[in-house]
Amino acid sequence: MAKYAIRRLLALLPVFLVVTVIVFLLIHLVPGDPIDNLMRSGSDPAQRDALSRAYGLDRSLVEQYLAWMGHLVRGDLGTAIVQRRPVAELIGENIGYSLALGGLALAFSAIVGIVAGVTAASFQDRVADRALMSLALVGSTVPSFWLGLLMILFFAVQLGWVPVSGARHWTSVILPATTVGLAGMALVARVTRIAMIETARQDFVTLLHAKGVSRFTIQTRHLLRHALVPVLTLLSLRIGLIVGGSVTVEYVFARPGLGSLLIRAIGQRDYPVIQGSLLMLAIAVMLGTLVGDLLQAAMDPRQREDDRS
Amino acid sequence: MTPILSVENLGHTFPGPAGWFGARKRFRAVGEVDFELHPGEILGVVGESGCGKSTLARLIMRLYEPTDGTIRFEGTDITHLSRRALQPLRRRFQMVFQDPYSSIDPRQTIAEALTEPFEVQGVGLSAAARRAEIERLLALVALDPAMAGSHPHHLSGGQKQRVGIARALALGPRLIAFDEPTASLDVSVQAQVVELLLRLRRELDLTYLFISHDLALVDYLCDRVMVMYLGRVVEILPRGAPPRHPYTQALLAAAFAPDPKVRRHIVRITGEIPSGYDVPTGCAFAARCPLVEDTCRAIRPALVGDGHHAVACHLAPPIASES
Amino acid sequence: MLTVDDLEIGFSTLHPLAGVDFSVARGEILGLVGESGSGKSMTAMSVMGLLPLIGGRVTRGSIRFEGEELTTLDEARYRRLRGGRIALITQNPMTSLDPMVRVGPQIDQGARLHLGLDARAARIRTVELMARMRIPDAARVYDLHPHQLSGGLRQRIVIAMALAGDPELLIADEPTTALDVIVQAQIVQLLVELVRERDLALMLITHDMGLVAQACDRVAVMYSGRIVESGPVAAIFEDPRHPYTRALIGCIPRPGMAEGTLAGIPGTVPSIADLPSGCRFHPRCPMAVAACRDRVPQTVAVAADHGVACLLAGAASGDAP
Amino acid sequence: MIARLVDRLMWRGPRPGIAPIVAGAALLCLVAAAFLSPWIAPWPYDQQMLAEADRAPSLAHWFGTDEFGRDVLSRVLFGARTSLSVALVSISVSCSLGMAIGAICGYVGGPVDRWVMAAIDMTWCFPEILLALLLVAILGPGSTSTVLAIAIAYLAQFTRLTRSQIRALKRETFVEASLCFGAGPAHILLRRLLPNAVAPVVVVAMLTTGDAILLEATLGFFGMGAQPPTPSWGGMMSSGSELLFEAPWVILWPGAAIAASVIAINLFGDGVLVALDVKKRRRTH
Repeated sequence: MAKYAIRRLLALLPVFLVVTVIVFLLIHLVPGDPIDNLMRSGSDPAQRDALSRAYGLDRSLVEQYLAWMGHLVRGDLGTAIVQRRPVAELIGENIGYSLALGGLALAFSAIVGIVAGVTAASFQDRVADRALMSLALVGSTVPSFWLGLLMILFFAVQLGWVPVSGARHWTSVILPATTVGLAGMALVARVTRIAMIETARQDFVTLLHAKGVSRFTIQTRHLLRHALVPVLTLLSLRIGLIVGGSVTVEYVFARPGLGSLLIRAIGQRDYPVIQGSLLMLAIAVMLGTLVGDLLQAAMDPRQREDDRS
Repeated sequence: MTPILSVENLGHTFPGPAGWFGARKRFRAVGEVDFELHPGEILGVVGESGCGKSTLARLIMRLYEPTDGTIRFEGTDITHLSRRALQPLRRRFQMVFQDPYSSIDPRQTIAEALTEPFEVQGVGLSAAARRAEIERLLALVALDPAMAGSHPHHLSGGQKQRVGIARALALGPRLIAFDEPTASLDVSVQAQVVELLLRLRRELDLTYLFISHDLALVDYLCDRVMVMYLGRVVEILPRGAPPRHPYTQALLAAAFAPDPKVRRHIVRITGEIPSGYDVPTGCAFAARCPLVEDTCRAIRPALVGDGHHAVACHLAPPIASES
Repeated sequence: MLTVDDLEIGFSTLHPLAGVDFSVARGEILGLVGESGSGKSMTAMSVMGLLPLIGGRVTRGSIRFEGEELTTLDEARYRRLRGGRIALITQNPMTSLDPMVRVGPQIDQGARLHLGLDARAARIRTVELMARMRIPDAARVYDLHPHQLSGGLRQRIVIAMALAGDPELLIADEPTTALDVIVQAQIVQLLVELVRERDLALMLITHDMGLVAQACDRVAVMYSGRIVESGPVAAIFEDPRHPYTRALIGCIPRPGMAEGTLAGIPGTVPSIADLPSGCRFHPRCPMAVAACRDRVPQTVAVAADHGVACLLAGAASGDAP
Repeated sequence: MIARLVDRLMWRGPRPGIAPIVAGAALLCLVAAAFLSPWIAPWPYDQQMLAEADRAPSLAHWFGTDEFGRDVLSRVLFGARTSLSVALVSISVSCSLGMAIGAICGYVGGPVDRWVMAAIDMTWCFPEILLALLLVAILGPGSTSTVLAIAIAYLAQFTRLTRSQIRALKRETFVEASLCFGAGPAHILLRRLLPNAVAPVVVVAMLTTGDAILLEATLGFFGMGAQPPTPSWGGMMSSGSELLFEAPWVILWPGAAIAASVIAINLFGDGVLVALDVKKRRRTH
């Protein structure tokens, strides 16, 4: 298992490098002079030269990339143009909020999704199944920003249960986390349900019944365990859904976080901040996928062997 | 008489799963196969799963590229002929597959499946000729001509297999390879198909390579039987001849005779077939052979014998002249 | 020990089984033989009480095990019977084991449920059982996952699993079909030994007349959801009375048979949605008369312990065409 | 790095009944409405009537008016054109490109396949919305960025799906049979493999169109989608969110339009999947 984990981690390195190349190339792909993109217009030539040297823009792309990577591994992500502060500092201030939101949303999707999926599978094709699956359909199709706004209107404005926006009080995370988690929950519920149903048709489940194991034990111990594998695959593949959803929802609820930071930076064309926050979000997706893969391998012995051949 | 098919030292190694720069592990599926097939003959190939019998058929049909040896069809070396050069020859050798359920494209009608060979070969047929051809082929395999318009999922397994046979007959071949054509059919249907194959051979003057795991069936149908184990031929014996190789003997002993008076319950062979990734250096059967000696583990026995009966075993009694 | 009488089962409006009668005694191997679609596996599921799993139910008749009626048994008591006194062996060793659980504990489960053993005792018993199945190095194999084992070993594990609860009746549904010839023989040999050694009753479901000839004491031949003939194995092979049994035996190639003598049976097994009237074999039967289309034949005894469900059974004896 | 794509084909729900038919009819209406919007919209989408700004729904303006006094109903109808065309164009591009790459990779196999697939899998590191934001950062806001972002974001999905279909079909016996007659790669790929692979990919493309509509709307909501004065559902909500408390109907209607169309697409797509599955089962048994 440890060997598998290390192999997985090593396999991630080239991906990480490609991601850094893409993020690095960002300022060069933007139409116009990179210098113009790195500073406010109207600055004097001396400043331009200084910046040009600082970024090594007079050197070749490869050298520039290596220099940029050199800074990156030391935790230097450059300086924000608008706020004139190190990007790393800005990210540090925001990352906690994003982690809290993402983590809660993930937990919400997984727990509620699995419970809903198991319930639906147990009542296959009956009213409870139809109701839950319709709800799941709605959950995965309603635009999250719209839902967020409606929830603000209802829970924050009409009922006044939670703050409208911001992140000053802990209750402020409830609505955003629910909004983000709902889409994930819907997917988890659908996959759990179908995995339970498909597994129940397999020969070894017939044999479990034939051994005299009770239906309840089969459902909760054996089938659920099998259903969790595709659920983990889904969650690790669609971790982007949570990360991406957080970006949107942070913006809707005016919550601090990497997503708000990124969107504001795009609006202000603040490229160092865009680079930094994009990189962090991409890393979050990569790590999420890795954790999902490892959990899957821990559960399913076949998985560990599959990738070796 | 010139053999219709002659195979010399034929071998095939599958590349393992694709790596980043090509294949890594290699899988030895077939090695050092030598035999000749004479016009009008039915040669059976038997062995357990993974013995390379299906691979052998696909090599001869040039569905796989042989890695060693030569294949001669009617005297022509076809081992490495290009697809275009092979195209006209393909009319003369064809194959029928095991799984009738997937051997016809589900989107085709029976008529389309039957005329696909002409289309691929670039034989232009007028509408009337096409209809006549379809009727002729369906009649050959004793199917109702009204079936031409149906899709394969409307047919039973036995009917689909008949369509597969008719399709193989479309271009007028001389040699047909059958890969377990009755393995997924019920015995009552199998018997019909087997009788059909015998009738077709008589009427159309065909030669068969018949692959099966069913010893009794092969014994009924074939003139000679080739026994394979781990990609090698261990014995080629005429119909009804007593087996000499310990593996052939074991296979025969393990087959269930449909007669309660002949009961055999002594299975001396233990274990299962090893993987083709690591073929032993000596005799492939050494690990499971009840008679095994040190020589067997060290040296691979060659296939020796006269034109009728040949055995690859150090310990097999010398072949008495059979005639 | 097990007596099935006039069993009929239903799936919504369809009745894939109707009029299934047979019995198995202690120490006996009964072969339940038939082609695909004859209802063999359905019969096994009925005896195991697992029909609801596939959406069916018993609509008529009785299944008695040691005098106890099973068709009306409540689920909790049935569950104690399943895996305890009646055990099942399934066809495909590749899919019959839970791929995510080590094989040892899968065997343990039966002993723990039905014999009340604790984990340690169950483990010891399981390793012994595995060794009895001639699994080499049983203590090590105990901790392996199914995908690490060959087909033959997996089937031995499935058999061990069935024996874990110390059953009296074993139902084996095509236990060797997915295996190679030599392994098949090994497994059958093992099953026969176990029956003799433990005085079990074995219901062996198969399509292979060869296997029946080699392993069984008595045979019940099924066609389209009915038992058409049953009797001692020697009688069935030497003096088959039902035209279907005779045709089936004629389909098997034997050494020394001349070309063109393999008969085959014209037509195909009817689908359960569209069953013929009267005797279900009459559209394919070479001897059918008008009455066969109208009357459902009752089982009549033609000899001691030899029953045939054919209207012509009395008239036609072994020398008929 | 991504072990395997969870097959969208697996997500069959309960037996659908008539829902797919209703959903299909709703989709037809939606497309018709988008197409006919210049003729059926009660007001021009850009006609400002500042005197009637922020009016609640009334007989004159069924869906109310926005902060410039523009008719919300008319803008929702015109917005349907933008949203649907962006989604359809981007998914068509993504799907056809993905099918081409996937078919070739699946057919050829080997190292080519591994390298191309690894490159395509890289896109998983950037979830749709991040990819879209990245492109907007490079190309600036507008429909082009949106189309490109959606096309790239779903490319991996279509490639993987087509590839796995082709790989599975390649093992089917009927392909070997065609090879036996001497069929070349063109015949195999175009006559045997692709026709059998197309149906599920097209259904998934349809389902993904729903996701594309959502993504287009999200970008619009950030003010990065179709630029004013072109009406789009997301764009309407972007400006409407500032008046959330005063004029909630401005965001209510476009949001409902998005939700309704995405739900209809999903219901219809699920229905088609079930139908395909039933057909397939009938064929294989």
